[in-house]
Amino acid sequence: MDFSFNDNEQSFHDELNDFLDKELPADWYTKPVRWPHDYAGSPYRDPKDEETGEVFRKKLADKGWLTISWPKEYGGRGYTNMEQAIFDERMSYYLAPASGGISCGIVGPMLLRIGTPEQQEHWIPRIASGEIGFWLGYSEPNAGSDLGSVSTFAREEGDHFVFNGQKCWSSGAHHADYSWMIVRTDADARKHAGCSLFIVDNKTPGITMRPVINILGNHSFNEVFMDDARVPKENLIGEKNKGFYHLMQALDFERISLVGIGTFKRFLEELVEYVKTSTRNGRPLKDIPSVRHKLADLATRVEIGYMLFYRTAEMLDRGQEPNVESSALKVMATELARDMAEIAMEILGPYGQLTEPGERAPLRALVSRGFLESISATIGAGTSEIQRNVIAQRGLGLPRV
Amino acid sequence: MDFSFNDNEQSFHDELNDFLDKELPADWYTKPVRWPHDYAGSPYRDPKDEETGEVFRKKLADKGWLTISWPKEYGGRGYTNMEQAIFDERMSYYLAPASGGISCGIVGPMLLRIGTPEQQEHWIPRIASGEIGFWLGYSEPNAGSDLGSVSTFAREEGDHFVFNGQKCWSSGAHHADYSWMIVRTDADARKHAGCSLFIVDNKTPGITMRPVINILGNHSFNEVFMDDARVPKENLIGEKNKGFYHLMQALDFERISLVGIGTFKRFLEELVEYVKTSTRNGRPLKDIPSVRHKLADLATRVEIGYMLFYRTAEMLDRGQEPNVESSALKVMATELARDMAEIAMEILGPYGQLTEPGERAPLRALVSRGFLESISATIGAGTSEIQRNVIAQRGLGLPRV
Amino acid sequence: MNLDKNTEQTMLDDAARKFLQSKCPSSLVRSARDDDAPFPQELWQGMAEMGWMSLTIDQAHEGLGGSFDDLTVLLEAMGAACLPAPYFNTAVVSATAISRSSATGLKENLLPRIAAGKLVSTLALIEPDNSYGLDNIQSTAVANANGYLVNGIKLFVEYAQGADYLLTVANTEGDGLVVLMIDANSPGISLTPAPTLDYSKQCEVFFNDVQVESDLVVATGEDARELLLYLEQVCAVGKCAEMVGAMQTVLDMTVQYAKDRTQFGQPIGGFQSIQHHCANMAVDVDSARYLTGLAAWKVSENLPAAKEVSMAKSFVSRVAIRVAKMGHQVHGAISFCDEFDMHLFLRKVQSASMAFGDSEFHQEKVAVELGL
Amino acid sequence: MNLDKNTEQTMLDDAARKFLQSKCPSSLVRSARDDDAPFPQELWQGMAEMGWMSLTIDQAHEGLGGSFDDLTVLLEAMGAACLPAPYFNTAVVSATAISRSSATGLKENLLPRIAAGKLVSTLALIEPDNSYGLDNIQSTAVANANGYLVNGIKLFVEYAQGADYLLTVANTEGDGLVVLMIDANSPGISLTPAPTLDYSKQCEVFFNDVQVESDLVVATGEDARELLLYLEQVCAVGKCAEMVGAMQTVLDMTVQYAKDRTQFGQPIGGFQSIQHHCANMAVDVDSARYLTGLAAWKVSENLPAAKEVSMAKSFVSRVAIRVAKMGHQVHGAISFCDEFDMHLFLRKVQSASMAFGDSEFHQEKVAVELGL
Repeated sequence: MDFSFNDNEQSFHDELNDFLDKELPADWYTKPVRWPHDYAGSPYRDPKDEETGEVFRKKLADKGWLTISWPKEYGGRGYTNMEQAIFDERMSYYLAPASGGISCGIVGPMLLRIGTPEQQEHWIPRIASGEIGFWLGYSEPNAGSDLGSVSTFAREEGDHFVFNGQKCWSSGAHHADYSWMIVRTDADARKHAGCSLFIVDNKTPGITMRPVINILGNHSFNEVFMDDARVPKENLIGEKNKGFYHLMQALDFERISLVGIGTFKRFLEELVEYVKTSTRNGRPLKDIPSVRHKLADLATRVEIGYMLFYRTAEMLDRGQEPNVESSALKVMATELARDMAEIAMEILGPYGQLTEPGERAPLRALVSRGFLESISATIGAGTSEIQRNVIAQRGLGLPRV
Repeated sequence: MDFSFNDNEQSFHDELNDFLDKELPADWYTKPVRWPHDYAGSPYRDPKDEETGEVFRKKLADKGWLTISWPKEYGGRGYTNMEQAIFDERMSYYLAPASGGISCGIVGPMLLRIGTPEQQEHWIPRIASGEIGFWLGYSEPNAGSDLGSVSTFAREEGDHFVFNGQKCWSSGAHHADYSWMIVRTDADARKHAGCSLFIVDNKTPGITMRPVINILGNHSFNEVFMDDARVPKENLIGEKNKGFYHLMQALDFERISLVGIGTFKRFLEELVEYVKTSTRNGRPLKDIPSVRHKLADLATRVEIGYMLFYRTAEMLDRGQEPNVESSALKVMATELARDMAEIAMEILGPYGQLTEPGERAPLRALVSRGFLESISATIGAGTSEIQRNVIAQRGLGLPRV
Repeated sequence: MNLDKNTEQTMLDDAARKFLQSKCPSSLVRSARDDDAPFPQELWQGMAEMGWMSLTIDQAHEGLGGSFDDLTVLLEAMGAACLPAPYFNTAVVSATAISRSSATGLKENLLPRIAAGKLVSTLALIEPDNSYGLDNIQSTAVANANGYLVNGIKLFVEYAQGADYLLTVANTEGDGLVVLMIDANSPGISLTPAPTLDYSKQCEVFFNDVQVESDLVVATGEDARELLLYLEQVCAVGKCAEMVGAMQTVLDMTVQYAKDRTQFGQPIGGFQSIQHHCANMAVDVDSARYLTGLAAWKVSENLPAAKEVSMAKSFVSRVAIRVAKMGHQVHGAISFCDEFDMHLFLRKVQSASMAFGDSEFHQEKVAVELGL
Repeated sequence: MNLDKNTEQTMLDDAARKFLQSKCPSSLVRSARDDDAPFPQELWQGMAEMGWMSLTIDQAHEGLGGSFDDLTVLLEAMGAACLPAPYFNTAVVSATAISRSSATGLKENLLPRIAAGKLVSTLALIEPDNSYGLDNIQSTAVANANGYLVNGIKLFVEYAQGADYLLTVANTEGDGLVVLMIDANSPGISLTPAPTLDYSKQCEVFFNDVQVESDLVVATGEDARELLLYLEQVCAVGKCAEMVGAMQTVLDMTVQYAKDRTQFGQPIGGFQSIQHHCANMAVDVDSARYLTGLAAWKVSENLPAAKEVSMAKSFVSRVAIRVAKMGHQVHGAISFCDEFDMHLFLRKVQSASMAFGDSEFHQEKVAVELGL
């Protein structure tokens, strides 16, 4: 094995560090209100930070870095997946407002794989520039882990599909412009065989949203209702009635692009620093053996996370599909996100319970947030149970029953 | 809740302590080579201890204590199940050679429930006196967790059943006199509906045994082959073709009577004593926080084990069937047996690896034995997975699928 | 031996569950959280009318004279309801402290008012650079002619803005700890809200030359230390009872959801992974209940209880969080919505697990009791 | 970055697996265990002929000059075979120690003999009242005209009865630790067998006024301490590699069994609990492999490796036992029979997990590396 970057990778890594050090204030990592492997986005406490973030994000788009692994003719830089991974790692380590997230991490790559040339021409530049944002229209009230049960139906009518049904747990739908949506297009086919993927404009008449407040008190989820919403046929992506199989690929991308591996390292470092410099009952926290051992364990698991993350990039660069490996990464990283919050809570004691930043609240009161937020990590984008099914069945060849 | 013994119970408890202190040498608990919740019986290193054990066991039988909860007319003492539990606890805490085990714990009580008066008259006194011993003829090569799949077949022929087939993992069959065996008696019935329970004499012509050496290097298991072995019809126990349902009851008894709850307490005390009096690298072991916390955790779980154990007795005394509760006890106690060995090994370090008693080997080298032996605890008499199925389906009412 | 509630406790439990289902639905928990008032007054008065405030107060002081064991029955029901009111602070901590005080006048003055639901009191114990235990109390109480002059900072004081009294622990010079009932309206007290996960409306409390009259002294010297050690036991077990109640509700909700929710053409409760999650939760709940019961029984019977109390608190604190998180996991995304109740229990058990010593703190105490 | 073996390593691995499958089946592991001979000579000679003894010895001393990274490939294959021979002791520990010694004569004398498979050496490190680390060495080496006079007791010395030399660490007065290759036939040495779980034929070794000539001194003073620190890293990672090999075999056996074994009318691998057990094992195996690879690469490249080595050893030591036990659990009763191979792996990983520092020992080292 060889764990070093090659020369290109190393110089890109250095370039990223220089860029980040120059373009973001040194204390930027203290600004976003987020926990590793969150699904709830990164709100800021100060609106000025929002603006700084927008400026930074524009610079990234200008450099073509939101889409570095896309071919150059599509606004990308033609970098390898390993370089993409290095980019993701550095950006997430700095907690930079870099996330092309769903648009650049899932929709774009999928369009490049299965979209028509016309679709690519239409959508890709707008995605690459950061101009438009997407939400994922997968879950429905009766289709959570069992995505093959989606019942939102799109019937063909002239040059449109007419959508009726409901999506739920639609994260960030209210901030986005379009949905990357799976719906049923053949009512008679067996469940996985009759679904198709679409791009759906939020502004389509007949689409309404109901905000759903999450346990952090934030509006991140939505229920989205479609009542005779007419979607042009050219928005069908990939083959009709093959949507479920396309979506399986998209899920692999999702598991990789959402992990934000660098945030784990950052919070570990912050936690270690806190422990180094704090006392409890007059005794340095770092002198408590269980605290030492818990941090050592977290650090080890962060290191594992890095390797499982880079493995997916290495496989993509070899032309392999890291579907099982992305499940392993997902289950490992999300459980680490949870345990990191739980351990931080144990170390901080009652101080970890505080929900508002302030003198008494270590780590900007993020631990209480992480404790709640990480609940969703092992559920969203495929529960840990589903990921383990994937590892067992697709990875180890155990029977599907 | 009330955790005190009533006056009868307390005086029986005191009586037992007096008896044990008088009839066994003070260091007796160091004699049997066993680990909590073992299935492999209690060999002794010194043959003289074997003799002491036999004498003691005879005294128990004479007092009627091997069968204290049986009705007096059947050689029992008519004590409550709670008193039976107190007896089991004290005997196992002293590691006394008290185990009526399979005979008195399973076969006897089952005969009292489902045997005919003639069968009770024939078998019960000999069981109560400790004269005869039984082994459990349940498992077969293709019927482990799935006991409904037994294929040993008993065809009716005149006043006999003729047995053909094979049993396996037959613990202690070579030391016992009879088998308590389930076989198929109706080839056409659906799997659980065509089985019956029998008492089968080891000396029946056509029965042969092959010893199987376990991972401790001991002969505890056997394979038992039946080749036209003729078993008299009066040895059919309970209703023909209802054997599987009878056996489900018997399994409840098995899970309770094999637990030997007192051994957990004894080994915990021994381990605590070792830690109190030992040093490692010149430092008292008891000053290591992780060692303290591990022992505290074990002690807490031993306490839980006691309560789950007494709960089953309380239910039996109320006329309730503790089937779910005995599964909870089994899964809890067997995992504790495993963790106790693993934690003892961690505390002892390389010294725990030693397999022969001696100056360097703490706790008479039992930890290395327990490390291996407890492997079988979570497997035998229904795996932990099966116990959890029982808790979920029978206890919580989740669907069987 | 009796591992169930006795007849009186079963009746108490039935009445409590019925009352709380009707008067303290989860909608009330949310509205209390969002309301500026420290806690719902109507609920409080209803609880007082049920006799709950006086459950363990002796009959001489207009109480019902119930045992601590009885009290845990109520606390379990309250944990199951995520009660948004300072019952624990007033009727468990403060009433117990006053009841065991040798200050006759204090008892006569305050206990009947607590019993009548007319007095709210909360505990001011934890300080900066301190999480659990009594070893590092920096607040000072200087004796003077009329009583004590108190200075210091107290953290994590629940429902402080609704309290009439603050049960406060401070250090004297020379005479060790002193326990005081401080009138919350005394000059020199100021509060800063410091909200926490569990919606218990916590504040930081600052004492700046606060004069406490002699008739509000609960205990001093060795009495104070003994009282506090007893209170620590009562509080730790009380929190266990709350957690047991919450855990049982989480288990019940989760099993019901697993039966009702269909995915892949069958109830999710038919999947073995879900079955095993639920089985593990059930064993955790039973284990937690019995350990708590054992500790409560020993405390009630005035038997030495240090080991059992710490076993219960260390174990229940650990598994309660495990059970609550597993409840979320089985429910999936729906449990991440504020409008679904599961997170209320997660918050409740998280807070209770840390209150009066977390799992590791009590593991260490168990080790001491083992002679280590 | 390359998370797989390189081409040479893949060839080495293939050759090793093939050789061991043929020459070291599990039946040999059992017969070696039951045999009075310390280890199977024929196997040893075969391994020497494969060039394995000299893999990391430099070419000047008739070795192949391979890297430590290459060596871990072999160790992984040996772990997968539960090799019953002192390869680790001789070709990893002793050869590395001698190779890094500045004693030219010692190298010229011993390395070619190791390379040829003609010299067996084992490590005598641990002492009574000591488990891991170098902080408490009580054995003494007193300098005299011809070298050192050694006294002491060493425990857990693997394959001592088959060894020509004992690589021994002792304390001098004033000059710290000294590392010696002690001729096992020296007067004053006696052995007592002390069998352990892993069948490695361990002995207690007693040194009673054993004279060690100067030309058998490996390192003294600061050199000795540096050498030992390096050896600790090599040995810890080497044991990780053995465990990774064993874990992978356990996983492979278990998955295959889950596919083949039918209960309740279907392969048990169709049950979700079994699937999830296997999935957890697979993630553990991958994680262990990468952590071990990272540490081995750092050691090979002479990069600072203390953190990565201890991360690997602490993590792999923990999960290897978990994986082996889960292998037993999925197999059920059959795995409790001596004639079934699973327990050989459990014994192997149990022993390796403790060798050269257990999980907690290395967790503490990771904490130090984190600056704690």
